[in-house]
Amino acid sequence: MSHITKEAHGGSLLAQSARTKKRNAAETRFKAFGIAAIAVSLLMLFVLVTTIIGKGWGAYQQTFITLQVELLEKKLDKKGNRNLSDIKKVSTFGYAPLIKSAVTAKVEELGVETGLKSKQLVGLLSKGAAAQLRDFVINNPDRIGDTVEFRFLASSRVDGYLKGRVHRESIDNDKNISPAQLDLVDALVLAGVVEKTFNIDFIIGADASDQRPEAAGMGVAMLGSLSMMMVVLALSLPIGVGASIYLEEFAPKNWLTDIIEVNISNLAAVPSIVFGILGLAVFINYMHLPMSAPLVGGLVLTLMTLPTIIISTRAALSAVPSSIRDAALGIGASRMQAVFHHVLPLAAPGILTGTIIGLAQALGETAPLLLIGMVGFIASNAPDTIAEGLMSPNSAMPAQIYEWAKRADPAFYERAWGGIILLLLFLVTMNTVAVILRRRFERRW
Amino acid sequence: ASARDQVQVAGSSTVLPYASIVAEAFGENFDFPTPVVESGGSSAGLKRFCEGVGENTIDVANASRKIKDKEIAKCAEQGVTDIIEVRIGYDGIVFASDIHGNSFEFTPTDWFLALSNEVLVDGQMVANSAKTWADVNANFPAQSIQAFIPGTKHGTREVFEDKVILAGCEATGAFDFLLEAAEGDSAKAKKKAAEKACISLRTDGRSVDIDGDYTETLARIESNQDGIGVFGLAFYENNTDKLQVATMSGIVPSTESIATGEYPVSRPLFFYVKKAHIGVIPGLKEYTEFFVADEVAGPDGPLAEYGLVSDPELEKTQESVSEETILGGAS
Amino acid sequence: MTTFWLISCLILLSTAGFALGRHRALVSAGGQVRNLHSLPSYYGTNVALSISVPPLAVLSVWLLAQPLFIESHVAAMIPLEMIPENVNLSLVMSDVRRVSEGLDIAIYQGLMSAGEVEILDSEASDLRGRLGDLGIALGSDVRPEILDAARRYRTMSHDGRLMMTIVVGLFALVGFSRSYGQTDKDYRARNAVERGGMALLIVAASLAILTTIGIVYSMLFETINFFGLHNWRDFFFGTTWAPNFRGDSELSILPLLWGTLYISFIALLVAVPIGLFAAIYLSEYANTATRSFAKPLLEILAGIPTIVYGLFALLTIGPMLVRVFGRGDDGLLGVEWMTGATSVLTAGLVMGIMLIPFVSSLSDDIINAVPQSMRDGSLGLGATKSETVRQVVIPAALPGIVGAVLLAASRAIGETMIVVMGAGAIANFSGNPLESMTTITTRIVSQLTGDTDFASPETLVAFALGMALFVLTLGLNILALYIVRTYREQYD
Amino acid sequence: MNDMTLLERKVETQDIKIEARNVQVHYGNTHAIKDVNVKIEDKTVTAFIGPSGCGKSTFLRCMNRMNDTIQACKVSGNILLDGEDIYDKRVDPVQLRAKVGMVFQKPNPFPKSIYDNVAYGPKIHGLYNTKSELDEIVETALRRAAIWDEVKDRLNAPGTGLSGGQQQRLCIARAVATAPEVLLMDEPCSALDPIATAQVEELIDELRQGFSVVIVTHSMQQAARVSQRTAFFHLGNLVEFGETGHVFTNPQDARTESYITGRIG
Amino acid sequence: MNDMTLLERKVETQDIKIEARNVQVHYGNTHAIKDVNVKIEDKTVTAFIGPSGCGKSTFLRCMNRMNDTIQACKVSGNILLDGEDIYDKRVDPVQLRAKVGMVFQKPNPFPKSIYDNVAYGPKIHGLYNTKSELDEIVETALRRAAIWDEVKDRLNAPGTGLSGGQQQRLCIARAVATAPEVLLMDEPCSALDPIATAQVEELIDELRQGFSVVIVTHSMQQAARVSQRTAFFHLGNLVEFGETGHVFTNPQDARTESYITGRIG
Ligand SMILES: Nc1ncnc2c1ncn2[C@@H]1O[C@H](COP(=O)(O)OP(=O)(O)OP(=O)(O)O)[C@@H](O)[C@H]1O
Ligand SMILES: Nc1ncnc2c1ncn2[C@@H]1O[C@H](COP(=O)(O)OP(=O)(O)OP(=O)(O)O)[C@@H](O)[C@H]1O
Ligand SMILES: [Mg+2]
Ligand SMILES: [Mg+2]
Repeated sequence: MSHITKEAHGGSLLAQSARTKKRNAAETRFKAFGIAAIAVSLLMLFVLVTTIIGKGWGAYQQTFITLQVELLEKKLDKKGNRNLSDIKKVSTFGYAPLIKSAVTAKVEELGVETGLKSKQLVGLLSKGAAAQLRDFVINNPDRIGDTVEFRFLASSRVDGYLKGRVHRESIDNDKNISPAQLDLVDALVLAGVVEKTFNIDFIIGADASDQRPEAAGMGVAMLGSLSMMMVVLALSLPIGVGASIYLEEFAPKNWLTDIIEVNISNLAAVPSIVFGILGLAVFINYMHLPMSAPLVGGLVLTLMTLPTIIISTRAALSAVPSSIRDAALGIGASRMQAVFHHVLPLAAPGILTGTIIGLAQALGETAPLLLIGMVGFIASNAPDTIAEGLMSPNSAMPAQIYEWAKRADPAFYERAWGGIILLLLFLVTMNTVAVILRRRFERRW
Repeated sequence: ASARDQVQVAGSSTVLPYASIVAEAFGENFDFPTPVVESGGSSAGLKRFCEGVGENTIDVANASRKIKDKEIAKCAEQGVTDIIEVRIGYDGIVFASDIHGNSFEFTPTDWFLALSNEVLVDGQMVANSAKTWADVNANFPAQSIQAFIPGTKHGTREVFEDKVILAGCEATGAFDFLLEAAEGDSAKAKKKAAEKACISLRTDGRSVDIDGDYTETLARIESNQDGIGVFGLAFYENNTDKLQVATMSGIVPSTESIATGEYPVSRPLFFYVKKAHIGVIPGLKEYTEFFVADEVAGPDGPLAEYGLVSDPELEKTQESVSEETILGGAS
Repeated sequence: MTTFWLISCLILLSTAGFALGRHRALVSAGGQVRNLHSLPSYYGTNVALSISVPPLAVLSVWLLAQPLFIESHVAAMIPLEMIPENVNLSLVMSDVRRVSEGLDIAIYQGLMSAGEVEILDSEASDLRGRLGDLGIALGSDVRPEILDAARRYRTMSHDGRLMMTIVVGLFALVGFSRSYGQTDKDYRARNAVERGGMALLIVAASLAILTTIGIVYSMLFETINFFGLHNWRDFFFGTTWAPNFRGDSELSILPLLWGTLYISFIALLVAVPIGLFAAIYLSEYANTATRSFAKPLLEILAGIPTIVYGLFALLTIGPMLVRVFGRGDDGLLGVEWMTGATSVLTAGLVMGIMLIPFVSSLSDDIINAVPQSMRDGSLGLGATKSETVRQVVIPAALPGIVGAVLLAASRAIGETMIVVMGAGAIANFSGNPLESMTTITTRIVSQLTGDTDFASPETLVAFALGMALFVLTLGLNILALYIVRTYREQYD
Repeated sequence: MNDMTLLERKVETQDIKIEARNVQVHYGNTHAIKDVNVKIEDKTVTAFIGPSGCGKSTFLRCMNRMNDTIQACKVSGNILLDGEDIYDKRVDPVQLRAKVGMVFQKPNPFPKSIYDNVAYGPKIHGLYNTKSELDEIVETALRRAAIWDEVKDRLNAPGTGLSGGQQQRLCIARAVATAPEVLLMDEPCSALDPIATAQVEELIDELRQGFSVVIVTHSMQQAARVSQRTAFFHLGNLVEFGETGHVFTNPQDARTESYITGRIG
Repeated sequence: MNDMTLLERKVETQDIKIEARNVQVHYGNTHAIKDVNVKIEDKTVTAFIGPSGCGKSTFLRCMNRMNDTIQACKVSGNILLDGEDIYDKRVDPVQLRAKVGMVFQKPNPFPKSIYDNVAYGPKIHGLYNTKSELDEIVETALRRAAIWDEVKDRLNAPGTGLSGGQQQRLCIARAVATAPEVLLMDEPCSALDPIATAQVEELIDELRQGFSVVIVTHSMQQAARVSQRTAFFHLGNLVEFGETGHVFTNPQDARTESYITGRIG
């Protein structure tokens, strides 16, 4: 190597040669790019998360009004025989007068001066108050005639006023609330009748109609999402990993496996709504599975998640050096054993990453749910059993958020963001398990 | 397979809020489970409605427009023949802008001149060059034109085109001019061509189609103070703190002015019931009747309170519901 | 016996079968595992599988077939005139099912005895009310014919279930005796079990094909309908996308396709470099602590609902871009290139952020899996870390990285909410990234969820778009496979 | 090296354990093994020698079908183990490899603990009944591979954290622990010091009592020391095959001679 | 082996190239190198010998800071290259490694073509101006590593598809092509046949004219043949270090003696 002389790398170690300087500059740049990439991503995450928390925090507090309601027998049980079916005949509309008088009584009792009509007084309460009363009466018919203390939800405007969302300046045209009502609210707050507390119902409750944003909760939809995620996890992980193992480790390289391979990567590019079309056509119309059921949602999302898991699992499997397989085969392990004992554990981080990303996508997806009837107003009760959770109509967290975000009352907007916080918490919980598992499997060789 | 026991509703997202209010009250007052009301648009709802008769199909389709004859035919093809049509009321469509901005008093002509692709100038159709509202109407402030109108998927778009743009087109005389110039074999074809030319809107970004919902339109106006958007009356009434409404031909939109027909831009809302499911799906009949009951859909009911323009002919609807009158006459 | 119990029994039996098979194998080998062909657990598994798999298959077929059989039988009982005109028989049958279920529950709760049910008179006993109290809501009063049918339905299902239990039990028994009989030290149990496992793997892999068939099945007919109503030339070669309620719309895929490619391209332009650099930094430079918190954090980006990204595009990024590229003299650049907040760039940027973890996390795993000896080899020659990464590690990890990028690209093509809010809804043929455009997927969603007539081309076009996109991406994937193949051949 | 000892050593083999007939191996276009016929006897140590790249490893891998895993590799001809064609469709390569164990040229321990590395074979072949039996198997194997003392305190440390020579011995221990009938060893002592080499050679000699061993080596001395038969490969051809003593002292082929005499040290 | 030749060989080195002072290396709890002091002279071949696992590779990797990549590995003490501490904060390990090249114990070709494997070093160090110059560098390096004839027709084939010994020589060629001042070779001939070994030894001798070479070997003969200085490691200690002739003929330490005399063949 006559032409290559010592000078090629000559000089002191402490002094960097010009070329080294240049290369180190490139190195620094490269590293800086990496840091910048992470910083940008984390910054975006930070901005998004702070926005979400800032906008959604309000949903976790709710305003309540405590009132004493006299359960008038002549209104609720005209015949006085406590016959349940007769009591049931009184609809929520029939309970409105009781509430009206309870509010009026309260205002009088406190001695607050207000020129409000009783209809406007009732406007401070949620429209769900009557239903709450009726429920109580039907469950406790013997209390008819008593005066019972109730904690009613305040209407969304009152709630918004206490949370600073509704201002006096901005309600000029608002027919749902008036300055006089706000004055009354101020007085009631002073009297301790109106108070803002932590809102557990938002986390465990069911959806409410457009007129009652204050009553809407995420709980049932959360169970719907949970059921779907269980289906997705139970199906897509084994199927996805199984398919990947077959394709990567066993499949003969022929046209058939080529077709499967192309198919899978193609399925990844299929818009999610198409999976909804598929779900409607195949699972509901053809297989007669129930509509709006998390089971069907889970199946559709499974199909949607599979390509993600398969692609990442295959990448992870093919990254395992073949010397590991050779070592196992060389001492008489079968290929199946080599894969399951040695290759799969080494590929586990990649598989888990695919699962994390696939499930994140499935958890946040609404479009396919639209077509199988899981988006809309599905205010069912929390299911009692797992089977019911899978089969009876339910919504899902993203669908609920999507619905709320569309609704007219701004109070729903706050709830939509509050729901997003819950969704992210759900996601983080789900991911934590996978992330911990992944860290245990990570190693370099 | 165990049997379905709740009413299953799907369709228009404009009707959804009303349907959900009814469903909620229905669930509270009856022993039947709360009906499931899905959104997804009138088209998807009716399509699923027409998928066939049976438990795995929906019972009720909400629609923000009348069912089309073609759709009825398609339904019949798949065995869905006896359909009960229920008109629940009217949806008012309003124009609103940022509350802190300028206020407007529109006429259809203004909108046509602002958004149409071509306008009539000196007996010639020329490309629309209006940049500010002042260019359209000297009474308006020189606020840059930025309209957020419903995308072509929305039923509202059709109403907007028919009752505003087309009306404006006719008022400016552009329609007659286009009719003259139109090619076509029949008068009908000519009219169609002229209408089409009238309603073709400019694509230079002054008019923005909104495919999402009113919340998106609102968000756009919040991020662009010049914007003027198209909203449903109910939505506007819930957001009066952010929006100011414009008058149309001098009329302020409200449930009253729409009910009397003074305010021109509105449309009826419907739902359709499969008669075959009545008596089989528990609660279907009750739900239908409850929906149009006075205490629900009447002028003092919760629906009107929320923003539905109550149907003056509600009584007739109630009658046809209780008698299960099907579309196309014979019961 | 309910299905649940039957399955539980099968599981119990298989567990016992496992133990028995294992034991027998060991005995046949004289207690010495080494004399066996396979490990004892394989013998056990073989027996357990033979006990459980065929009966489970029979069970599921039976469960599907029995209702069909019974229904057709019971349906024959219902007089034709009972079925109102145009009412589907299946609706009547669901009523029958509901009543029968109610009777079952009534008997189960002890409200009626089985004998009472047999003599029940529908008119006299207010069955609707009584069942209603049990939580079985009926649409109308129970007619005698329906009650008869329901009774019949009930007894038949009970008999059916009994028979099913017997048959399933028989299968389990046969499976057991066969596999147990086979169990011997020379029996190749591992091969048998692995064949079974392999069959499962193949089934898993072929699910992809089934899904594709399902997609084609669910979209093909409507697509054909669409082409019956709309000129295919306009669809494929037209230049305008302008759906219209009045019909007579121009529905061309080209501007949508252009928007799809353009927006996806910009999204990838953001996601791939950022994701890749993030992955490289995490796997090559960052210490374990940084890595173990940064990576999961980045993954949250993939889980934020797209509606948030949409609003982010609309309210933050869009106005920001307008401040830079729009507003004429008020803007930062003093140019008037952008009118509204919606543009290809807005959507692309935001979508890119969402896609970062797709690239970063997967690539990080793959890069991390490159053997350390490769890095050592390069570092030992005096390469810097970045040179090592660029020239040795990345090429070695390339197949996996390509997979990650393809996944991100796929996601970009399928995204709706961000495009709707960030890029607008107007189909536009333009090279300017500051203009609004729209994508195929968003049009599919919006035409499908709109208010147009469902039998009109304006709605059906959604299916045609879906099919076209499907075929298109299929073509692209075949191309990608081909390229990867030829490229790979140079190395292995 | 004393040539005398070689000649004197008695070759006591009888049965043919493995017979290769007209074996050809191609890697894509490379013709790596050209028409090789060879008979490996039972209870014998056979050495494969030859210049680097001549096809020793390739041929070795044919004998337990490890080449199946290399896509580009095509094998033709027959290889019989105890008279049965191992490339027959009915042959289960897994069973074959359990009988014909292998130590690879590049040490490839599993990324698991040292203990698990060795215990893996016995586990999948069911070679033990109790945990203590397994412990014993592991210990014996590690002892035989002359690495026990170095690792006995760190059996739970990962096998990949060992030095090169330790890894090599670990792989030998792993192969020995499965008790194969034939053991194929591809340069098992390349990273070992003389003492460890001697111990491994002792092991090989010990194994020969019951089994056949095929060893690839670059050290002529080692071949001469441990093997009874020697095969000399050159450019894919089997040039010479015979009793070790004869091959070394009296090579028939000029290429063999020049290779052997070209030896150093 | 003739001991005379060893004694006769003149050691013509003068400068100290590398000096290690009190070097200690820990892998977690394992104390792999214990207080080693050693001076590597310029234009000299130094051989490291010692039983497997005694720390030869570890110490070798310290000399160009390759241990930096092993998380668990902690180095203390000083190593001076031309009088400068290579563990100094200001030292750029990249520049260091360009000066102090390394051939690893396990051949680790890049999954690139053979040509690219060798051209990699010259490329990153910018050792050529034209493509033909690069071709020449590659060819020379491959020739010097005695592998040119075997690969000249398949320069574009992947380096990972070579036989074990070929890979090893490829790695030597790769290291030589970057023209380091010091070349650390960890058992560079372990997978080579005697002829190839001789060629590599020739190369080492040639390199010595300009540079220092440190070679780890298990073959006492090889150490004696190529080195001027020999260091004997045992259980992490540097037991003996001196002129090769002296170490082999007149070891000071009992352990050295027993290791050397325990040698075989
Ligand atoms: N990465 C590691 N982690 C933990 N211990 C290690 C690691 N690498 C080496 N060791 C231990 O350090 C000691 C010295 O190892 P080293 O590789 O230096 O030995 P060596 O002299 O090169 O042996 P050989 O001749 O077998 O290659 C050994 O006991 C080894 O087990
Ligand atoms: N995977 C492969 N792909 C292509 N060619 C290969 C492959 N493996 C080996 N070869 C080639 O086949 C020939 C024989 O290789 P083999 O590994 O059998 O040699 P060897 O005798 O073991 O040499 P060494 O002593 O160097 O290990 C060589 O020319 C080699 O380059
Ligand atoms: Mg070899
Ligand atoms: Mg070493």
